[in-house]
Amino acid sequence: MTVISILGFILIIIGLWGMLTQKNIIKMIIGFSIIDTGLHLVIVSIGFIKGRTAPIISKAVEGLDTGKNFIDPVPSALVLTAIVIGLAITALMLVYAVKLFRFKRSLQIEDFEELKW
Amino acid sequence: MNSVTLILIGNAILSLFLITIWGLTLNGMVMKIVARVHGRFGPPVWQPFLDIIKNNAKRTMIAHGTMFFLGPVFRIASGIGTYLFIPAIFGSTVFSNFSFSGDVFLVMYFIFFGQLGMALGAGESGHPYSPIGVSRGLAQMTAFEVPFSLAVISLAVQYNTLSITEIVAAQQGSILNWTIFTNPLAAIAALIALLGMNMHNPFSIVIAPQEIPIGPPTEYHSAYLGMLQTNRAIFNIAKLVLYMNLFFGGATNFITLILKTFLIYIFTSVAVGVAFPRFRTEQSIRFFLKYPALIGLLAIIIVSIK
Amino acid sequence: MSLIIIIFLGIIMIAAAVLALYLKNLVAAIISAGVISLLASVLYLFLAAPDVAMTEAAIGSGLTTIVFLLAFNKIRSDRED
Amino acid sequence: MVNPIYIFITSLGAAFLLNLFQKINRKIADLIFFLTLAVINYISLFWFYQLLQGYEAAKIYTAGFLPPYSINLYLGIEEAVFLVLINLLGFFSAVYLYKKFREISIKAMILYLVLIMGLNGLVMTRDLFNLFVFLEITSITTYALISLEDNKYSLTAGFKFIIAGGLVSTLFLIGTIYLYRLGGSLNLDFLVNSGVLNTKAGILATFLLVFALLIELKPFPANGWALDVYQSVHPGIAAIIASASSAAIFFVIYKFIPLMPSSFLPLLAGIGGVTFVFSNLMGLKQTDARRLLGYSSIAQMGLLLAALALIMQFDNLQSLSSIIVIIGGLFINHFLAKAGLFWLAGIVQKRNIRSWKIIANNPPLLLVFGGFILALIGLPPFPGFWAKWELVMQLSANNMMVWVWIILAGSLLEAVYLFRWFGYAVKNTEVEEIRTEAAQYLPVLIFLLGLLYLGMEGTHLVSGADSIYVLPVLLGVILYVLNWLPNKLKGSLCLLAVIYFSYRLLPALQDIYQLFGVVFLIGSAVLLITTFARKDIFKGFYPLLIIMILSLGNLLQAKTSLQFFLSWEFITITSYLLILRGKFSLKAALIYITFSLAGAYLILAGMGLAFRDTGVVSLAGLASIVNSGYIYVLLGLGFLIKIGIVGFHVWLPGAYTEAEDDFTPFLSAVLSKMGIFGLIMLAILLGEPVLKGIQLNYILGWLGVLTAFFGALLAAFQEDIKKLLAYSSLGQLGYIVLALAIHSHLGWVTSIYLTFTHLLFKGILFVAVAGLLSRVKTRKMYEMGGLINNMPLTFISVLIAIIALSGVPPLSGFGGKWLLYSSLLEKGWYLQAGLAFFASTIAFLYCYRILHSVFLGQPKTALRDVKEPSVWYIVPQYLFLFGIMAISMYPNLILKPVMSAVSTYFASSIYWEDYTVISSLGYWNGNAVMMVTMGVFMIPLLWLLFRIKAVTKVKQFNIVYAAERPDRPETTHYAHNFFAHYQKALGFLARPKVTEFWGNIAEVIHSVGALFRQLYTGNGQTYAIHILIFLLISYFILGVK
Amino acid sequence: MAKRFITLLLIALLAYMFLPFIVEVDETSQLNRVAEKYVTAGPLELGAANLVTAVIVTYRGLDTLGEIVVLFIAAVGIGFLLRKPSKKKIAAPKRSSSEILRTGSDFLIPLLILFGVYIFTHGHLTPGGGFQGGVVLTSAALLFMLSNTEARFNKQLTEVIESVSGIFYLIIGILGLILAGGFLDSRFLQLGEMGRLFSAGAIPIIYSIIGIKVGMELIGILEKLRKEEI
Repeated sequence: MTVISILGFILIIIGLWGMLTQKNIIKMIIGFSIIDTGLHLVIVSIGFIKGRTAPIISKAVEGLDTGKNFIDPVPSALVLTAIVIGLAITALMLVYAVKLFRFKRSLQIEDFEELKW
Repeated sequence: MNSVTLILIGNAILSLFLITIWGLTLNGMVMKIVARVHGRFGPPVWQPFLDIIKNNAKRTMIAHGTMFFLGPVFRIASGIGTYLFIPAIFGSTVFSNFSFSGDVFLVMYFIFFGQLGMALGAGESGHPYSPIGVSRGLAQMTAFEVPFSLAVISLAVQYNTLSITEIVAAQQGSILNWTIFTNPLAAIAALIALLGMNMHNPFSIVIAPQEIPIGPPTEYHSAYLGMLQTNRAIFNIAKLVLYMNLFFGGATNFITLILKTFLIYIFTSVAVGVAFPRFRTEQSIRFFLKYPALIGLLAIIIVSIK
Repeated sequence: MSLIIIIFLGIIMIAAAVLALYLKNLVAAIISAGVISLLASVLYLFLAAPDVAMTEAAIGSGLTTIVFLLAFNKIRSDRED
Repeated sequence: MVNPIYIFITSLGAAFLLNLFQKINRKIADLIFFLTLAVINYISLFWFYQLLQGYEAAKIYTAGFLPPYSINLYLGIEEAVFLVLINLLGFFSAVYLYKKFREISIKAMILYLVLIMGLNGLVMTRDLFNLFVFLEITSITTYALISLEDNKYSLTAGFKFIIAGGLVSTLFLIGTIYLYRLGGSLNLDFLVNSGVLNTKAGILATFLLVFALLIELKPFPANGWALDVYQSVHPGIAAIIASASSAAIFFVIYKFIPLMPSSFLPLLAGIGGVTFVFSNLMGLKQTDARRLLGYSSIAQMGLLLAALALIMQFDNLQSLSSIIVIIGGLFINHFLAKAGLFWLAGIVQKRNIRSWKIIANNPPLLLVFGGFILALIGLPPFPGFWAKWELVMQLSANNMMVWVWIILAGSLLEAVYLFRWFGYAVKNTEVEEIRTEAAQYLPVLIFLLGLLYLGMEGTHLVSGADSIYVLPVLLGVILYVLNWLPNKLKGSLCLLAVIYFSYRLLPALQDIYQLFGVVFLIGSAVLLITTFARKDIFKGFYPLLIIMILSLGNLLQAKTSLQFFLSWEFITITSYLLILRGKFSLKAALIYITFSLAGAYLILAGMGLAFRDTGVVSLAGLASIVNSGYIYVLLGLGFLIKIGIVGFHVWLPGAYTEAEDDFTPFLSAVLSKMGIFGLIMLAILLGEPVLKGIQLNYILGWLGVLTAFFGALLAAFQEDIKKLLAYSSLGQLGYIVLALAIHSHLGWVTSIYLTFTHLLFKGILFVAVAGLLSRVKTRKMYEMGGLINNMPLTFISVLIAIIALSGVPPLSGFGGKWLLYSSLLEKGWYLQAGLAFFASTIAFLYCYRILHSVFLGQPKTALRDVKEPSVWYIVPQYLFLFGIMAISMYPNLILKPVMSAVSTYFASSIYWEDYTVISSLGYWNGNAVMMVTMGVFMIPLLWLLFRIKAVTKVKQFNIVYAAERPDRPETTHYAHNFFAHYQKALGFLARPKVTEFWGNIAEVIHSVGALFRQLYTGNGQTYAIHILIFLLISYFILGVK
Repeated sequence: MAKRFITLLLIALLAYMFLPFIVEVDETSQLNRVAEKYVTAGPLELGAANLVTAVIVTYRGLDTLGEIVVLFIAAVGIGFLLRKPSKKKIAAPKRSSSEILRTGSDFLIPLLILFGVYIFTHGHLTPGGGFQGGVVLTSAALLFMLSNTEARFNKQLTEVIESVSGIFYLIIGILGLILAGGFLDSRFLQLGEMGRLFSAGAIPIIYSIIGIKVGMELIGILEKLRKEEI
């Protein structure tokens, strides 16, 4: 469904905007998770075929040609993996935020510029 | 040693002897003339002879070391050598000296032999005025050698040879064949250089008698000084003979030689030397590197275009 | 019909996203971000992907929000010390 | 057959087990850890070996379905190479990190194992999404391992890394999913010809994929985060990131090449090139060792990327072995050297590169450090050298000269900062010790040995190479091992080796080559005697020296341009290292190596052009080139820089002056002739080339005479005796070049004659100065004086050498002058002759100055009791002196062989009559001149000797001083600023304009580097914006339609 | 402000760059080759009713293993990052949880665990599977944490379960390699009758292991975030 992929891209853009402009590290991470959500929407929307159902064999689809009635299961499978990985990364980023806060008592990204040039 | 060599050596000694006499006389004459121009009476013409005899007869000498001792030797060896490498009289066996050893470049470089040796001797004397004089002399030398070398190159191009004998040969026949007429620019450049070479005014800063008493040879006396004075005669005449050969058609007999060298010397020491005040070192360097050098360059360019 | 619902949800999601970025209160921002995921899981149902919907609801909106809150809590407790 | 899938199974199993064992038994856990690494090494090595034997590549289908239905892995020879390297690094890095791991947490080991596994996965997988998963595995483990050093620096860097990584994975995933949508598969092999590239969206998807990976390779300017990471993480981890991770990502990009549209390749090459040049540019100002390594890593990966992208664009690739040499060489070189250097950085523990001087206390470490630096710069005998050579050759053959310049420029910049760093390390002034543990040192050493071994192997792969360099290096190693021998014995061995080598080599050489052989080898042999006087035992001295001398010989017997260049580089490196030994030679050595390398790169480029035109690397092939002007200019300029021609002479005085006193003679008397040899060889092969209507030899002639002039002039104004002689050398070389440029029989005779005489008198002078300085602890001439009585032997040899140098008859120098003017006039170069004459008169100024200021005049109180230097200084002087006297008396001793050698190439224009040599213009009888001079010298001398009884020897200070008599002799020595008036008159010509010019260039380059590195603000968000900009610019440059 | 403007511009350009994905890529109406095969042959080959599960567990099993590894290393990594406790002593929770929560959770936790187990054991039949089930297990644990703020999980136990299940996963993978077509091939067990709990080869077993492992890993992450090791 194109609408949903557009929505996905809009979320990606908004998330990116947040990640690039928010000074607070937590907000940056929120931006990142918005990107993730948008990305997942895009991926799933790729696999959708209008008028078809989830690729689960049940009474309802018995006897029908599965090849003509199911949506693509691959994007769904990929997104499952992506969601879990996204969680792992988000968790790690948050732990980094915790650690960084301990060193500097700050969550402002500009306060972490000792290394440069 | 075979007879050819012995004859060569005999001839050279004869030639050298004659030229020494003439050189000393010339010095005496010029001293007299300069004095007269200055309005002084001046020493007798044979004064150089007396000086040499007196100095060599002195009973004691002081030596500051080996190089000091050898300095005058270098100097006079260079004077004699320079002369001996020049064919003094065109066509004469006696006066052709050892000119078979090398060409005009040999002569030009052999002049340095004595200057370097003398400078070393003077250096060892430990007298600060000596190196000051040497420093000035060397500096000035680099400058006046420029127009001179340019002139020589111009000549080499003009005559297509470096052999002095052949250069002289090419000038025979008419007075108009002399280089001074066929290649006047080269001659002018070289003659200006000669002023520096002779260290007469305005280029006498090297020996500046009032400031650094006669410069490099300050510490020399008695037999050393005698040797230096002898050299002054021989070396002087060697240069004059070289000029005569290069620019004034050479000489076919001893009389011409005497005449020509006398006239060239008079020109440099009297006509110019008396009339100008002394240059400082850097002034004389700049002087030589400007117009004389330019004239020398022009001489080369004109010759090579021909 | 479903298109209207989708667009409606989409607008809410975008609004939630903007809120998540610009709310001063971090907890509210975090929850706002969770709402996006939650609504996304509804959208997955429209896309015939119930597996994804479940996962997104459980992990994307549930666990992620909790992790955010825990981490934030940690920072807050560090700050108070 | 072990299924490669066991790499994953073992590492994961071990990771889970370690998690289980962490509380139970640490020892077992450690054992499991190393065992696992060993097993995956075994598997990859096993496959590597099998594949080398020609076995079929391993295709692994997981889940039992064929691709594209399931994820498949592939293990071919290329994969195997990368796996072996990654796993070896994994193992040794683990050894290196073990102590740290033990200290901190077993979790680090788990993460580490999974990281290595992830890298293996990246290399092997053929599935896009699987690639993404492995990418995330490696990223997450890296993020976590970054905190191995738990400080705010590493964590800030880590966070920046995570931001970049997040962007990368987003882009990658978008690309992947759209490729799946458009290509109908996630499998790389099935996507290749699926028609995805027919649509803009497909190209865009591919673009996103490739560029996401590219960002992981840290291209300029999207790499700020990477630098911070390199700077702050534990060096063991940095080694993994810089080498193993980069390698894996690089391989992934390589895998993707078939998928890319052809328009990507130039862009990738461009990005690689820009990264290479700019990273090196910015590295110039860097003082933090680890960040410096970061810049270098990034640059190297850029180079690798550029090389790969360029090679893929070649229409006619010579052979597979070229690809292996170029990519393999560059890659392995970077891989091993960078890992080694990061490890070293961990051992040394110092951040600032200036503080690395402590490494000098630890010779093995210093040796290793030097090895890695050389390898990284791409100098022989390391693989990078072959790679750069082959790359330049192939680029030239494919008419990509711009790329040759880009790569050479970048390499030069890199060399500058690496050598600067190395310089700091060599200069030891501190006593602080470095704590080394075998576990840390061993991996470093093994990697260096690996580099050396692979470098040797490279010899077989590159066309035109052979093991010509092995003998010198071998002898060097032997001498290094024999370091415990007494100094004189080592020196004697060295001398024997040189003599034996000459005995074997010289008869095999032809005409001019043979003459240069005599200069190089016999000259060196004589100079070697000087080194017997050494007291301090510096380990590397004789090894380096023997490599240098024998390489000089190799230069002569080189048949291919590669052999020539190889020997050339060996000489450059060894001489640099020897110069660096000087006490204050840091800056001078750096300038020396910079100019030398620039020259070498010009030569390399020229040889590349020659290869393009001839298709062969044989030197003789050069002769067949029709339009050889460009080649002549490039090679010629390279040689001239080595000579120190005016304009490029700024390295020369410093290097000569600051090198150790007994090494300077080699530099001046022997090494300076290699440039001359190069020029002659060039002239033999190319004749008199014309470029755009300009006679190049004419320019060469003017360059020569200007060098002679400025060399002499500058020498006259020096107070430092070595600097004076250095400038004097420069001037003399100018004459040699001038004569060479005449390109006639007489000209070449002159040139070679001057080469010989210069060897003799400069040998004497520099050895004498070395002896002098061994007694007098100053180089300032005005601080000496009156030493004639203290060291008469030295004085005599210096005197003779000076007379020979100045060209005053009767000594051999005059022969050179006479030949020079004769040939110049014969050629019609009158103005050059005039200027040469002027220069030679100026030479008198400094000639006198040396003799007077040092040996004559009033002695200094402090130096009253100095003695004649050690006999080892005297012997070589007198050997040379004997040579001077012999050829002064009998010039035909040398002139005859020179003339006959030259007549191979030109019809003779001079002939002999007894002892008289006669040219078309003049004549010269050296023997007669000598006789006459001796005669006229003897007569007055005898007279004076006759009067000797009247002579009283007095003290030096006993002088006739008018009116004002100074009370101390030392104030009476007129020596300081001896030619003040000359300075007034002509000093404006001696102003260091050229030095200023190069100084300004260096400064501009440094400040440009400093300007660009302002990009790296340290803000993680800014870095993310850089990534975005990079992506967008790349995309719009690509102009997808 | 300038920086914001530039960022805005860049993001706008990025959006423009993404445009072809929206404009050129229309909705498909048919499955591609790979999906076609999964949908048509999948049920026969693997015997799983839920084809997404079939793809996740078997066809793309390596990805799933990787995913498990990602969670595993995230858990380990978080533990590694937080290895040094905060300098301040860990503040005791200010108040214990309410009575209602505690009683409610005592009732809910067993139900949640049961529900989680159901989800992952029926992954091959109904929507959901190991991940979802694992998360449900985690939520049970979370509830426990909320109601018993003082209590700490037996860390050893979760870790042992996690590791052992990981190793089991690998063993099953190897069994696939040895007994069936390749690593992680689920067909080394009988496919059975579609729709039954014990069908679809090893898929339910694998998914259960995944469920347990994911649950333990997530609990580990939450626990580490909640309280640090000392």
